[in-house]
Amino acid sequence: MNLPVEQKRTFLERIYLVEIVKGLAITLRHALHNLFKQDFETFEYPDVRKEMPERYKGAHRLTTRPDGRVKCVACMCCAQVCPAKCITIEAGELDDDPIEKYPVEFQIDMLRCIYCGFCVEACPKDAIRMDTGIYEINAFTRQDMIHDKAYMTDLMAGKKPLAESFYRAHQDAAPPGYDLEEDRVLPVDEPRGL
Amino acid sequence: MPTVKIDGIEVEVPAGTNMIEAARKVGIDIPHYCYHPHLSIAGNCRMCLVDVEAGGRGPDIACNMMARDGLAIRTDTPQVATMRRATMEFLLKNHPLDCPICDQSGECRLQDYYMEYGQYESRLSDPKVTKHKRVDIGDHLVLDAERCIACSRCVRFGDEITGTGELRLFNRTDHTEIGIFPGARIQHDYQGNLADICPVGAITNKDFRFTKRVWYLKETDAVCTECATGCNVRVCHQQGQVFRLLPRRNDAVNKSWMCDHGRQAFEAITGLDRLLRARVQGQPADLDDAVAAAATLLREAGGGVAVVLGHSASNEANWALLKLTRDNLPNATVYAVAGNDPGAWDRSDDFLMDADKNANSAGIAALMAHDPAIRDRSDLVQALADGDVDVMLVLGDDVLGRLGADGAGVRVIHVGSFRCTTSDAATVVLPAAHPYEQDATWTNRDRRVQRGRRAIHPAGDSEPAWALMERLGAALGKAPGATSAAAAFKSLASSVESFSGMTYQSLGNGGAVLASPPSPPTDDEDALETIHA
Amino acid sequence: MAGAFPRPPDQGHGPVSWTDEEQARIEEICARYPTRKSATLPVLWMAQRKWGWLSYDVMKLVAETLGQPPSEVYAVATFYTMLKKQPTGTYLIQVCHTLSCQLVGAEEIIAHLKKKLGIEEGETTPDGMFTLMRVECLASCGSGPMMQIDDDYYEQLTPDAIDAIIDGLRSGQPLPLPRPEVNKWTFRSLES
Amino acid sequence: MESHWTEVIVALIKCVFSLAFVMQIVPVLIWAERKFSAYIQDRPGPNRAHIMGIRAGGLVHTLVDVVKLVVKEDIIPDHVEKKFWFAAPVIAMSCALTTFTVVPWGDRFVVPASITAWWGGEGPLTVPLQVATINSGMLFILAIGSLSVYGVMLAGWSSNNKFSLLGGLRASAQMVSYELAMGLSVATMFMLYGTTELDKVAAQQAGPIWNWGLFGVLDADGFDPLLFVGWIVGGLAFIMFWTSVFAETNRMPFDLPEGEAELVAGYHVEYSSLRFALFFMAEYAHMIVGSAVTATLFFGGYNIPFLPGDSIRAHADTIVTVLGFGAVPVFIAFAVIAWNRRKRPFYQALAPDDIRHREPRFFAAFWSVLAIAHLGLGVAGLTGAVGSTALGPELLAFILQTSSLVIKVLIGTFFMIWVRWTIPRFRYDQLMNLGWRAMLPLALGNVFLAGIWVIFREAVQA
Repeated sequence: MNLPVEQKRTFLERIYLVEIVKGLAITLRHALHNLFKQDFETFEYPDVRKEMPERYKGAHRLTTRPDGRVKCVACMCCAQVCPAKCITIEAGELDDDPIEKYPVEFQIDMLRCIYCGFCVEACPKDAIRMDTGIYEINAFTRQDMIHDKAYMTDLMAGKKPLAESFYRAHQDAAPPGYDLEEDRVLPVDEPRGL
Repeated sequence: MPTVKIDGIEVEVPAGTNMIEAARKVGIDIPHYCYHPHLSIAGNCRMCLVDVEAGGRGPDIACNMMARDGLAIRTDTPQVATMRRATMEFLLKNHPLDCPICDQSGECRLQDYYMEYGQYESRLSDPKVTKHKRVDIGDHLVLDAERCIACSRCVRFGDEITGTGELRLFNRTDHTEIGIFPGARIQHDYQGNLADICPVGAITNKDFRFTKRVWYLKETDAVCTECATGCNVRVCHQQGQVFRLLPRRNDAVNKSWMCDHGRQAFEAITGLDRLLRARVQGQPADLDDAVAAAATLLREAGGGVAVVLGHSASNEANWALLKLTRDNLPNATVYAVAGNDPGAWDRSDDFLMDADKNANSAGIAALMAHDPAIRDRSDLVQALADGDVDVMLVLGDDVLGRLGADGAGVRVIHVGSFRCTTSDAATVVLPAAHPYEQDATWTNRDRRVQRGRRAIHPAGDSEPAWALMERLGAALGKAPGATSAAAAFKSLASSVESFSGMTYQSLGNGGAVLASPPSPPTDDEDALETIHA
Repeated sequence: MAGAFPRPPDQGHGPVSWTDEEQARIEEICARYPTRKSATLPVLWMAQRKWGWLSYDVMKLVAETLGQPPSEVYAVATFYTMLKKQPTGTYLIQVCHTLSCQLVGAEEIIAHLKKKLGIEEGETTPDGMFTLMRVECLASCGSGPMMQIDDDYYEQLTPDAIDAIIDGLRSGQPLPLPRPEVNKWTFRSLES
Repeated sequence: MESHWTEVIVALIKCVFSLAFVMQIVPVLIWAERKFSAYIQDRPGPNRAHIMGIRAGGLVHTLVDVVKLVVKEDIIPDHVEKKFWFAAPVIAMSCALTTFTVVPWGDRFVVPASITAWWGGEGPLTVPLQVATINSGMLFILAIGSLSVYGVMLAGWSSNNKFSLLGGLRASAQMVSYELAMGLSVATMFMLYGTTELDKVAAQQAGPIWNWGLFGVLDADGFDPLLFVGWIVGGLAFIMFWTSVFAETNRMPFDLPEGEAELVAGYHVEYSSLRFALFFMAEYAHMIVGSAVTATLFFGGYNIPFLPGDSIRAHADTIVTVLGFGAVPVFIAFAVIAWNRRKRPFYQALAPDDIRHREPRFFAAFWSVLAIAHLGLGVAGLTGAVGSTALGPELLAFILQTSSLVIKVLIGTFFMIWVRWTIPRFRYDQLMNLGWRAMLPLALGNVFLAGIWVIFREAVQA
């Protein structure tokens, strides 16, 4: 067992006074510098806001297809992987779409969310993202802290889907049948016999 | 019996056993799609290719390789792994990446084997072939032809089990797709099985579609009580809510199948007709108060007391009721009223759907053999007509409905799970648990005593019927004295000769046939272990 | 929920039935096989000869005749490309474009046919005479480029030969078949 | 005629003044503490609250805090010992304020006969600028200062909470320990001054700076016959006293009674709202009074070095002229700085219609007005408008001497704040070691040394 070793101190150190003055000098230097220079690293939020880095995990949003419907197909991968179990999805069925499953309701309890981003990682459809850069996630009631499908769809609705920007930059990488405008792979006309 | 060698392990199997079943016996799983133990062998998926060491030639499919002496196969060679990977790649070539919306994911053989043997790097450069998606092919089924791997299990089910043959593989080569004749629909009563046997998500069950991801579900072994067949089922539930029923393999009862009616029976658990609260004089009451009221009724009955056993209630409940009556109500007469409840499901056939919709008719018959004093339906009709009955204690069945009686002048105590004519006319109603909410046994039409396990907690104030009998007995003076379903069954087995020697342990998952038959016993040697196909 | 199994556009034939003669012929065919199911193909050929193509009504009739589920007949019909599930022109022209024919000019033949008939592949001429299709190998690799009109092979084609054949068919005076010994092995022989 | 009513009224006025004196400095201190600590820690500090766009460098926050503390719910826990629990903050606050009654903030204020005539007074009325002129002044301070431990102790005990109780225990032990060193260093100063009356103590330090108690109360010529022994005695007494003041006020590095890390908030953990505010203000009041007493004992009290009260009165006009004209360029510089602040990135980032854009203009105007006012003051001094009246010199002396004390107090409290954000908290055993094993012997030795010095000084003077 290592016992703490009593530090050897000189007499000047032992009467504290000199050391105290040294410390006071340091703090005063900082104070005076800041008093005259006023060059703090602190942002004067909310008047001056920090531009969040691109990969900052902010509030969740649901991405949409060009027709405005959410990309989410209610596969529950995010709900499954979520360590805080804060995602609730109710699945529903669409009659008029080859992608027939969609979330009737998609809720994230932001009070439980730990912003790990696993849901984004798990999503096979790129339907949920945390790229909004929104860090002010607050409300006056617990109910309001539950973000629902409508809220998360409207959030940053104008942002371009990642796939589109990526494939615009790398035309060759797009899978066969990928339609830039639709941002998904379209079914190819099936060749059939008579 | 021939002896075969699988991965160096020798095993003796009956002639005619294929290598998949033989391997299963020694704990080796040979992946397969098209093979199903209760369907003919097609051998078209090629997933079960194994190396033949001796007694054969080259790689061969295990499903169609019958046991013969000197046969030795290996499933662990690199070649087998290569074959499996190649087969998977071939099967997945046109398979859509639908897993996020596919209800099969989580119990999909494609997913499972892909994770084990898959070619993870796609070599596909051409667009996939598109086929019909989301086709309504029956009242309970949805077809997604793109997901089909053409194993033809469903085709064989239609040909061999139901004999209706609606499903076929149309077109050819990579345009092959499963389908039914345009404009037709599948209409038989065993549609759910098609969704079950489909190893991928091509055929899914409309009723279960999108309600829950399967990996959230817990499974409990139970017995269907919708008719006298007593199909073995698995109750899939989460957090006290049942989401679907699946058949459980029992070769002596239902093989791997069950009917669509039984499959939907769990909906009644939360249905509007469910009795959740005790009632006295039509008013909701505390369970203890209702039991006390029932006891008072029985004790102070002016005329005769008629106790009616329940054909749909469990063995334990019926025995508890009989014991309770004999112990506390010496003047009561015990009746058993056969027949179906009015309004009961009326379909039947010679396969699984029995015309007798009571789950425990054979159990009642056994009790009647044990206690000759139990009177039958006509005696009760007579007693009612004579006005000899003042108080009637009814377990489970809608006795008034069965007799077409209005119950005037009779004060009825009804112990049941569902609202019916009897419960409407009853002075006291005690809510009983649904079969899936309790541990209990039922005796099916083949006199097989089968055990169901509790999947979820009893809803509302309801309790298992045997427990209600305990309460009632305690209120009357002498309780039957069982503290658990197992104890109730033990009491039954020790008293009734045909049940003798049975315990919950010995029943296992396959059940056991009653001894001392009025009718010849069926072959119970193959009360099989319940490995799902 | 989507509708029933999708049905391609099909006017159908309405109620159809066999004549007694044909019925007898079918029984005769069935007698050749151990099961009636085996007669599916010959009976389908008969039906195609009689009604020109196989509508759902016809396939149902075949299924009834043979005591099979209609899906079985449909499965067989969809398996064979020779069995027509859609109405075509009077003459169905199928041009092989597989390797051997391709190397000796199948594409030129197809282009010429399109120009000659004024239609694209898969289309029928407005007068309902010809339907043009591109198909895979028809097993006449030694004598390409070739095409099949209905059941008959026309081989070693040139644009001039095509003009002659088409004009001949149009005028109602078909040219004699170039190789009768090949063309006789068709399902016509089954019926006669 | 001098009536008793006059004395009562004058005493009341003095009471109110002394109360206001302390209470006005408290919010400034709170602001200074926040802003200074922020600057020490490289952050801007409070800067959000504003009144009509004027944030005054965060001063408004203090006002907002007062409002907040007043309107917040006053939570009275069920488990507290109600009587003592209610009394504790009152005791703490009143002890802190009472101490100030014996501190003089000026030599005297002569109300001219022309004014006393208003209520029928005869001749000029000389008012000592001290609430209570008691001959045991310094002992009074020690007595009341000792009483203040009751506030903390009662709060800690009556809260019926382990944290509070531990805090209260620590506080009482700590205060008792440092009371000794404090008392001994005060005793040293008694010996040097030869009196316990603080007004006389302050008067003794008038004139040159070496008359300050810090230098050991030299003889009239400022001569130290024992070669700096007086400095040693005075300096040691000052360090002892000042350290004890830290401990008595429970400030860093002696704030063990509050020790957030282990005691949450110590003795006042159960208090909220205005009751908490009382404790909070009591701490600052303690700081102010501690600094004022230190200033009076060691730094000449209200005296301006080299400028005794009588000199002020004699040269009133000159002083006004110099101060008035001297302040003008300073205020103009302030105005320019304030005006230039509108170019800061913060104001650039604000929305154009933001109300806070008026801030630089407001302060530029404010300093300009002050500059003009002082220009007027200088002109008044030039024309001799101050010295020619009877009240003018008296007022000037009063203002300057009080300001002198205020500045000394502010320097003291500022130093306390500065220390708080520099030095970490002592461990409890270190605290006790320092009190009993270092300071107590040192203080005793200092008393001995002072005795020698006083005898020697008297011998020399005799």
